[in-house]
Amino acid sequence: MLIQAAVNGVVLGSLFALLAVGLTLTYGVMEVPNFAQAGVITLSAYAMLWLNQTAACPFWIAALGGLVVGGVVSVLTERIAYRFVRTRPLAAPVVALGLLLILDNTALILFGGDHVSLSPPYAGDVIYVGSATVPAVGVALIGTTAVALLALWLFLQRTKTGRAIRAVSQNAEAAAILGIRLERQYIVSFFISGILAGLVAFAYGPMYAVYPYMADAILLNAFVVVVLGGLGNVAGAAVCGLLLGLLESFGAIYVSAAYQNLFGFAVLLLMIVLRPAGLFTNRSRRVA
Amino acid sequence: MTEIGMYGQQETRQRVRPRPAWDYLGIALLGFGLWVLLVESNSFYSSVLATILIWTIATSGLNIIAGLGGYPSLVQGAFYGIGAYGSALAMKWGQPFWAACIEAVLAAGILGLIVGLVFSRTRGQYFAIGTMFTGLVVSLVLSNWQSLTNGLLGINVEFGFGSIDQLNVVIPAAAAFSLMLVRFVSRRRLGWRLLTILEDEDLAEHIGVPTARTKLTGFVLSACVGAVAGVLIAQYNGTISPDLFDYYVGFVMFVALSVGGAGRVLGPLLGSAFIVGTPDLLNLSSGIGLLLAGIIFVVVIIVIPGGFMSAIDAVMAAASRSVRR
Amino acid sequence: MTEFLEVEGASKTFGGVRAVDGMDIKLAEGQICGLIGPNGSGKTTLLGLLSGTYRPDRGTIKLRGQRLDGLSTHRTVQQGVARTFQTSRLFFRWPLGANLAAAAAARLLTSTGDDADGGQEKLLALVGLAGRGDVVCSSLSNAEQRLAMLAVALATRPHLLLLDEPAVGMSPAETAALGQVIQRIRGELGVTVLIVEHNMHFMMGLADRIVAMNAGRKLAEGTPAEIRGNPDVIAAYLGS
Amino acid sequence: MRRVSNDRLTILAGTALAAALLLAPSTPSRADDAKTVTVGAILPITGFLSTLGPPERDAMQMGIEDINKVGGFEVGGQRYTLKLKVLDDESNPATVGVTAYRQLVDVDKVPVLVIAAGTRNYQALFRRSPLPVLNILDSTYPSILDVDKHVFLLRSDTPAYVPGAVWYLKNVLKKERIAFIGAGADPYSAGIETWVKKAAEEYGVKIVSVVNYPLNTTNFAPFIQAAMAEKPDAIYLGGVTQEVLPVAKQLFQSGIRDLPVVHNSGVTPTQAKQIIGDPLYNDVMANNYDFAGTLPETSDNPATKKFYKDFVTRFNQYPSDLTMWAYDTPFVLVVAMQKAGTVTDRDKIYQAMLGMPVPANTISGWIPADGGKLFHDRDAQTMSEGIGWCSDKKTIAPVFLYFMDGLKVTREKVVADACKDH
Repeated sequence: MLIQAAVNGVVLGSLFALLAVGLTLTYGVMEVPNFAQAGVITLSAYAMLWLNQTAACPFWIAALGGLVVGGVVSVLTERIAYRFVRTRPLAAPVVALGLLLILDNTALILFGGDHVSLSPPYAGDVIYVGSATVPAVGVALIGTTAVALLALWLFLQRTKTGRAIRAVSQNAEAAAILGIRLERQYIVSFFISGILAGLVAFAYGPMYAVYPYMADAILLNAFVVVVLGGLGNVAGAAVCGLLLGLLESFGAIYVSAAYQNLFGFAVLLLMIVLRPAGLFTNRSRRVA
Repeated sequence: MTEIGMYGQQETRQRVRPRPAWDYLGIALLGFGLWVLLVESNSFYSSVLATILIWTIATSGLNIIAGLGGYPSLVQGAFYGIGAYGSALAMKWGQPFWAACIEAVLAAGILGLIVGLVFSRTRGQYFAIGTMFTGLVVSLVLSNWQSLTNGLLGINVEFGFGSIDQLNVVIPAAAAFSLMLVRFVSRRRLGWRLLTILEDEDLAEHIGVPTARTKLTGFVLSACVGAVAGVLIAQYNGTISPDLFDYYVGFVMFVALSVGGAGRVLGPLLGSAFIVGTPDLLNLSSGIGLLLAGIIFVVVIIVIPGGFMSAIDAVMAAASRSVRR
Repeated sequence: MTEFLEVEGASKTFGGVRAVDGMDIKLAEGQICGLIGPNGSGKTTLLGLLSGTYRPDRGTIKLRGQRLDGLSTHRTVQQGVARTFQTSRLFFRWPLGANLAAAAAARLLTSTGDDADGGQEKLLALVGLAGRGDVVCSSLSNAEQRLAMLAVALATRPHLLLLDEPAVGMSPAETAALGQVIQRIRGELGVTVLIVEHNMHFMMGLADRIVAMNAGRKLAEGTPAEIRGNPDVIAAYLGS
Repeated sequence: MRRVSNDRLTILAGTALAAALLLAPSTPSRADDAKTVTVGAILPITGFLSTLGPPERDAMQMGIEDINKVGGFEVGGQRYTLKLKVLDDESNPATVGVTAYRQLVDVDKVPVLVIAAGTRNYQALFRRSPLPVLNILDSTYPSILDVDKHVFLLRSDTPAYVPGAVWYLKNVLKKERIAFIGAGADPYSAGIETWVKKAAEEYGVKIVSVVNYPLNTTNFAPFIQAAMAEKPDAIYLGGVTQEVLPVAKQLFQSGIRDLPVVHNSGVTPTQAKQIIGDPLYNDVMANNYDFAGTLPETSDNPATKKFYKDFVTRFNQYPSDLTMWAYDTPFVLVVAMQKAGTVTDRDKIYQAMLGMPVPANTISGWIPADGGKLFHDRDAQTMSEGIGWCSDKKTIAPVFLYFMDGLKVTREKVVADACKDH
């Protein structure tokens, strides 16, 4: 039972890490709690579904199409709404939830409310880890997250744009003074966050089903990770994502499955009270 | 330049001398007018109006801590839910109706006290996120505590009033009273202190305002008024389920307040009428209804941060200027 | 007879840095005392301890025999301590009159708004802002905003007034005017004033006593003349 | 300059705006056309019960069209035709359903209300404005019939089909150790769980584990593992299609492929393909057994066979048992109104319904109660059927027919090779 719980935890943890990293990017750069990310995931998943079933593209092409849609929709949210509340941190969370309302219900109107399954070719396979079993879609999720985290880390450390984004998230004014064009960094970071949302759709879609509010619950869980990991701290988010996944899966098996995501929220509430700036924060960002 | 208003509204807000009590008369007249509307129109429109009025009460409660105090609480939906479930369960366990109401409001007040204490040190965005997750935890407990709340199926509520007509009087009266309460609080010491906290909490502390105690009082008051709305929705619908008090509801109430005009007496009424009324009146499916609400909300928050009431102010100020010229 | 203000062994550390390290200060009622020292000597932190903005890690602060060191900020204000800030802080969206009304009523039981005894006009005249009550603070000039902060602090009817670099960004003429305002505050209201300030010329002409600090400790104390000639103070300022 | 105090003007403007906002769209409520009787129905068109609402709406529409085709029906010397008005409760009776109830019952004044889920949520409203209520879906335990005396159930209640599934597991599939997985908070699943336990006790089958997961769970791995820890030889899944299929899929994905998976959700091949996904659904459904009402396709009544063909051609959806009950609903209403001699007096129609016979051209194959009455104490009953899966034809086929008399299985018939002649 122990291995199974650990395996479940790694799968769940990878999901949270992948989600949290996307959120952290936008939170770090623009101090925006980007709840609308759940809507981006939903629309990206529906794009994959439409390409795969209606337009009958092979699964991998459909997946790529979904990633691009995710990126574009995410940039759109910044261009039409977040841009205007950059100087108003109090308005940001409510605008984010407003955007979530818009994106989720657009999906509901365009594609209807039915649960439809996104099935990759490996949907039915199983991998055995000792006595524990892992569905192939779970392994795909772990793989996707590993690749995404590595790519993101390389991008942020090695490339010029990556360093510019990190500079902006450290101190936007200083970065501007150094000649970094802020607008461009906001667009790039939202585009990347949109790609990450597409990856979540690609990896999480097949596990349950695609429906308009599919990502709301897991996004709220992931938000716990964003706060735990320290706002704007990518490494922190990845590690905490894994930790929360393990905590929830062990909690589910050994304590009570009904209140599985309650453990995460309890930890979050504790965090906000005790250390408003998070565990791993590299600077105590005083949120207005 | 720090953000000087809660939503960055730049316009100045005149602190005028307190006026005689005709404000309350105006609101009482408004309440009477709404009662006539409630009783006269056919049952579908009166059910929409009743929901609007009950939402006005809950949003008016929120107006105390969010409108006056500038604290963006997204947990009002949970207090609303505790009022409903508290009164329904108390009656199920044999309490008389009026006792059940008081117990429900007290329970919400106590939760408000706890949440207020827990979040006393957090501000702004963290307060919003913290209260949102608190609302999430409460809605999770409501839908999963199978033995107590019967889970997602919800529970039926005994009718505590003498008759439907009695309830139809209480709802608009309570709505008018909740608007008056905000006007009353805004001109008492509690209101002033909340307003100083809205403007600049640190400075308020340094001129002697006991900010922690003031915020807590405002929060508990908001919770109790929210619970009153909960009791009424339970009585009106006759049945309640966790979906009525989903964490989302706290956010939509905050939307209604912001759209209507936070800190303004009529803000909750206008906001609720708009956010709750429009989808029902145009009987849109909740998908399109919520989409519309989302779009309008984002536009209003960006274009007129002060909400409708500040727009009305601007229009009237312009009108009075042009009249005099 | 108990001293007006007695501070013994006051200390405060921020994240490992010992900003104030065992300071002792005594102030007599009605005195104007200057607090000088190079940047980072702990002047502002000490002011913060007196005003209740921070709580001291160790040491005691007594005002007219009342212990202040354990109190929260607003309770310290209620004991009659008021302060201004380096950057001007007002309720910018409100008119100045409303700021004063809020300050006056914050700790009293009555509701505010009605300026019963015309105190506001007297206060505004005292600080040189007569008739500016209806102006919204955001449209006051920089110097006027600094004077407005002074008026707001006085509106809480303090016994001890703490000024945090009040003359920053003021022209020589405005600085001189400020000096007179402070004299009048001490003279007409009998308020004891402690000023943290760099402008030595301003302080020399104004303060009855001066305390010099360096690295969180008291370097020297005495009349302006004594301090001006004190070698340690000069060394600390010019850097040894 | 003394600005006009804006608060007084704002209050007046606010009042005017609020009044205008509420009065403007008040269209006069539509008086009913004397010749048409509205059949009002609250069905779950969207939300997690969305696999059940649409087929019921479509089948009811077909029933109404067949009645109107022959000139409608005659009551008290006046000819009437029927018109269907369906409101979507979005699988959320307590909030959206309540509003729909008021619209149909108070505003449109329908003589009889047809509902699917949420009977308990309308209890207070039944008392305020009582009328006969026909439920065409909601079989739970404790039964909805005790919610209010005006409620009729136009389908067999849970005890009429669940025990047959356990009997089949023991006597046909020779299984002894059942693991039950279901959503505790869902009354349909809770009802099934109760009767599975009762039947297991009666037939000497062991329930090795009962696992309840919270509603809108998406990751069932921990629950599946908890159930499998007891080494069951059969899995029983409680709940409707939208709950059962994801669990069946994740069972398959966790490598559990040889145990029979039994449920009572009335799944159609099209729904299985959509929810589980193509081509996986054919493998997942292979050892799937669905015990519910009889299927139109397998009925030997010619009218039912015709209904099956018409439904498939018109909606290209596979009609399950609930479509037959929905098709019969207008026929039941017509006979009730004719017997009561009124289309408006709700109480007379209610009394007529209590004693009414089985209407002539219904297709569900109602088994009459004593005296030829349709309702056995307000519950109309049909034969029940066990349905298996034919992997080669990727569709469903009947494997077992039965009728429950208490806990005794009667008129049982095991279909030897179901997929052959299908």
